[in-house]
Amino acid sequence: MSTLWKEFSKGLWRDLPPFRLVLGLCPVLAVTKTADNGLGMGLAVIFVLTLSNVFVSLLRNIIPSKVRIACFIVIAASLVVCVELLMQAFAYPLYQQLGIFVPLIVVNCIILGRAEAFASKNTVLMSTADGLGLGIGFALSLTFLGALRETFGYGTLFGKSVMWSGFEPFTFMIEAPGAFVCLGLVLAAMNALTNWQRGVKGLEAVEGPKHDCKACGMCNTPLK
Amino acid sequence: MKPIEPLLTVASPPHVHCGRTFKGMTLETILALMPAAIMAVWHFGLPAARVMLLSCAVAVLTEAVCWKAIKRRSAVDDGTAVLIGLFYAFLLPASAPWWLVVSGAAASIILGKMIFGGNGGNPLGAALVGWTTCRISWGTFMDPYTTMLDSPLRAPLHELHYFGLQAVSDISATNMLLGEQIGGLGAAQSGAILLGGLYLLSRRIIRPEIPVAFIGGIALAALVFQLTGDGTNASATFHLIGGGTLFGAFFLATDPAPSPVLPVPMIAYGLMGGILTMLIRQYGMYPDAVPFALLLAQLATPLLERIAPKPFGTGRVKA
Amino acid sequence: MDYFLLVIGAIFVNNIVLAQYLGNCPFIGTSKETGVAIGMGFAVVFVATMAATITWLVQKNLLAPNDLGYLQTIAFILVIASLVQFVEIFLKKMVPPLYNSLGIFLPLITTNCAVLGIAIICQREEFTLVQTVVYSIASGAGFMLALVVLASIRERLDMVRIPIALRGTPMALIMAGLMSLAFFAFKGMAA
Amino acid sequence: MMEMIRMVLVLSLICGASGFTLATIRDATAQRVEEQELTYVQGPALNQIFSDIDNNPVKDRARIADAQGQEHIVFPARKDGKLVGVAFQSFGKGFGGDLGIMVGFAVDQGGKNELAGIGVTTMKETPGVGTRITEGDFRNQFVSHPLDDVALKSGGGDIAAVSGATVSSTGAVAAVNHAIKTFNEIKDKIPSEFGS
Repeated sequence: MSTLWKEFSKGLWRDLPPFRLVLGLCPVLAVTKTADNGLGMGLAVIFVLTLSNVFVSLLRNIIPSKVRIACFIVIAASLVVCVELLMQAFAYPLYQQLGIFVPLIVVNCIILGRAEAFASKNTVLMSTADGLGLGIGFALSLTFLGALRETFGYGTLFGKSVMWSGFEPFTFMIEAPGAFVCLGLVLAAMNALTNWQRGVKGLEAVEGPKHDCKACGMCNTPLK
Repeated sequence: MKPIEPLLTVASPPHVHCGRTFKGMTLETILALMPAAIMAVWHFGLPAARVMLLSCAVAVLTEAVCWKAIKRRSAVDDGTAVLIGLFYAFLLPASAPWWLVVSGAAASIILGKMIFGGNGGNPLGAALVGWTTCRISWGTFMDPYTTMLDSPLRAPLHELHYFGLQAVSDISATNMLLGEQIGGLGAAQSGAILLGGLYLLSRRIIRPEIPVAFIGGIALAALVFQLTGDGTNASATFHLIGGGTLFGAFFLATDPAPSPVLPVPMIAYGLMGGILTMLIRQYGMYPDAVPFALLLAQLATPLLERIAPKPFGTGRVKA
Repeated sequence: MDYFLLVIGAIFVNNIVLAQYLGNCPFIGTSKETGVAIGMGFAVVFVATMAATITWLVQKNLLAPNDLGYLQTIAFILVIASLVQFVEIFLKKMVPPLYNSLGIFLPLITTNCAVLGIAIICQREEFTLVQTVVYSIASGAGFMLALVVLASIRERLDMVRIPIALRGTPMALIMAGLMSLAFFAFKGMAA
Repeated sequence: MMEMIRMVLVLSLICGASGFTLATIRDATAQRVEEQELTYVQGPALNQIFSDIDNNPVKDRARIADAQGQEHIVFPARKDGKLVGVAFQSFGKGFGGDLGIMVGFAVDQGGKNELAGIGVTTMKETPGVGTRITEGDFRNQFVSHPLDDVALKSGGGDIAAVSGATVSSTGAVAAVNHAIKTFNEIKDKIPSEFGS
């Protein structure tokens, strides 16, 4: 039970996907104009990530290692099409807002990265906990970033006005430059927090986690 | 490459050794801006002085706080914060509300300078970053033309952009040189800026390559547009003394950190800035395009600097 | 003239990374050195063009006539994945020099959302085949431009004493943001 | 060899399973997806045309074939249970591609029909120029307009084009005229489809 909890909870802080693992940046930047969109995208990723982990883990002993990446891609892509259809049927405005980034969930490093690095080596239960934890962490991060940008960029939060009446929206935040700068500053704040904690323990300050495409484990594995 | 940790150094570049200090150069640049500042107060009255003072004060304060935050020895006394504040104020309309001045000056210092660890490290002009940040956020407040409609003065570049050459044919060059035009409050004081620029050149604080190439780029592009166009394009002189063109050429473009240091790259950089300015004025949506064009040219600086002479007897320089 | 506007629009006005948020992982990941950036840029131009063209043919000849439009995502990603594989094997056998310079980047591209993104955009915008080819080359070139410029700036920033919390990825992201800010200069052009 | 067969087998099994699942989901959601699409893409345009109605036109829609046998999705508007108008989509050539216009017709008992208004559904016009056809100034010219002589002023009619967006305006007028032609072909079928 305790290991199960550990696998689940690591996604919530220690390996918080976009902020600590620095993976899957495109949706993080693109759909966080508002907190609503961030949450919607997060829920879609929870769905795909958890189920893809479950299926990969279920099939891990049947899938020959040579075609495993191809199999992972098929599984992830089918789940993404599922999400697309369900979103069109039950949340059409969200589907319009997220646009091209719904199909692009399939190339989000987190999905294939977890399939390769975790689900293909662990039991179904563990993989579920891992997918759910990382997915929830991802959704929370997106919602947080969306809330930050929406508050300053539109003066609203989840569509409700939160700023004073004479507030002139800081449009920079909802445009592309604001997305990059905000994410950069949030990452820097995470690093500063880590260094502060290390400082309390008497340790030296270090640089933050490096973003590396290879971290997702996909990039260097040929598709054979 | 590993970032160079301070082994012996005690300050970031630029380092100047000849009895002349970096602080002294900054102060002289501020001095060179004074004629334009005085002219701005002359034309726009106290609001202009208010914008400039507030901007400088906020810039200095923000920088002091930032040095505390990154736990380094403060270099706020080198005067660059005042200079950046003044640069930013020069680009604003005199009617700018206080919050616009405060947020833009703070953005200039934080996003333009301090996140790169202070002066010398910034790859883009600090005031330009602050100005563009505000320009895309609060376009209507930043635009001198829309905010100062009740002023009797004319806005040459804006009227050219929106109404064409006919509308501006009666604006005389003398008026524009005297700064009797709407634009950035200090940037539009073309004559006074020219004086300040020549002073900096004579004191050898700036090298002539960049301003000359920038002005050359503007003139060249204006000439090409005039020759190939259908007679609706303004002359090179008009583009040069209208709005903040000269301010860009002598002050914004020659910012030491983001501009190249070798002659040929300097010329390429100046030409690029000038030609881009004209392209944006012609096809884009910004009537006075100098800050945007300079940002783009500064992005290209590291690439332009690769045009370096080959040291004798060695292979190609690894930039 | 229309094609000229399409090209200017794809490279500058709606730059694939700086305005459309596509391909950010490799944009941040491979922009540490200019040489690497140039290699990656060429690889993206090459694969994106081939992928957009082939997926266009697949969509128009296979999916659309059979009313299988909803399978677009799955079909496109499989086409791209096998295309990358095929290109890798082909280059290794036939053009070894090209393989040596581009080969290491090819596996990075399967999960590059710029490639899939360009293919999907071409469908959503209802481009013709020629427009698709032009648009995908131009978008790839826009990606390459942004990548090379960011790499050259990051090489320079290596020599700067940036506050420690901002070093590395945060700095790269903020720099990308400032680039995107500068690219606002092109707003309103080619529209 | 065994390895090879296993690979192919597993891969095709997974593909088959996913294809089957997706086809099932697709069938199950198709109805809802179509309705959602109509509600969010065409609904806003319908609301612009018929402001004072008490039914849901998207829910009550029906397919009616015109003289050429082509089917149109027609949306009825009712007030107090009485049919007051119908609307359907029509296309014209815009500046940036096809221009989708929802054209509404007020149905009168005496047989005297007129336009109820128009609304834009899909377009790729230039922001700030062509997109101004969505604004009231342009759209309101069609409210209560008789069914004949719908033309721009430059073409001898009484519709003022949006300045600087002649192509978009022409496209919109063409779409309206096309819709009028269709309406005249199908108007006899309307009472039988929706009652009166």
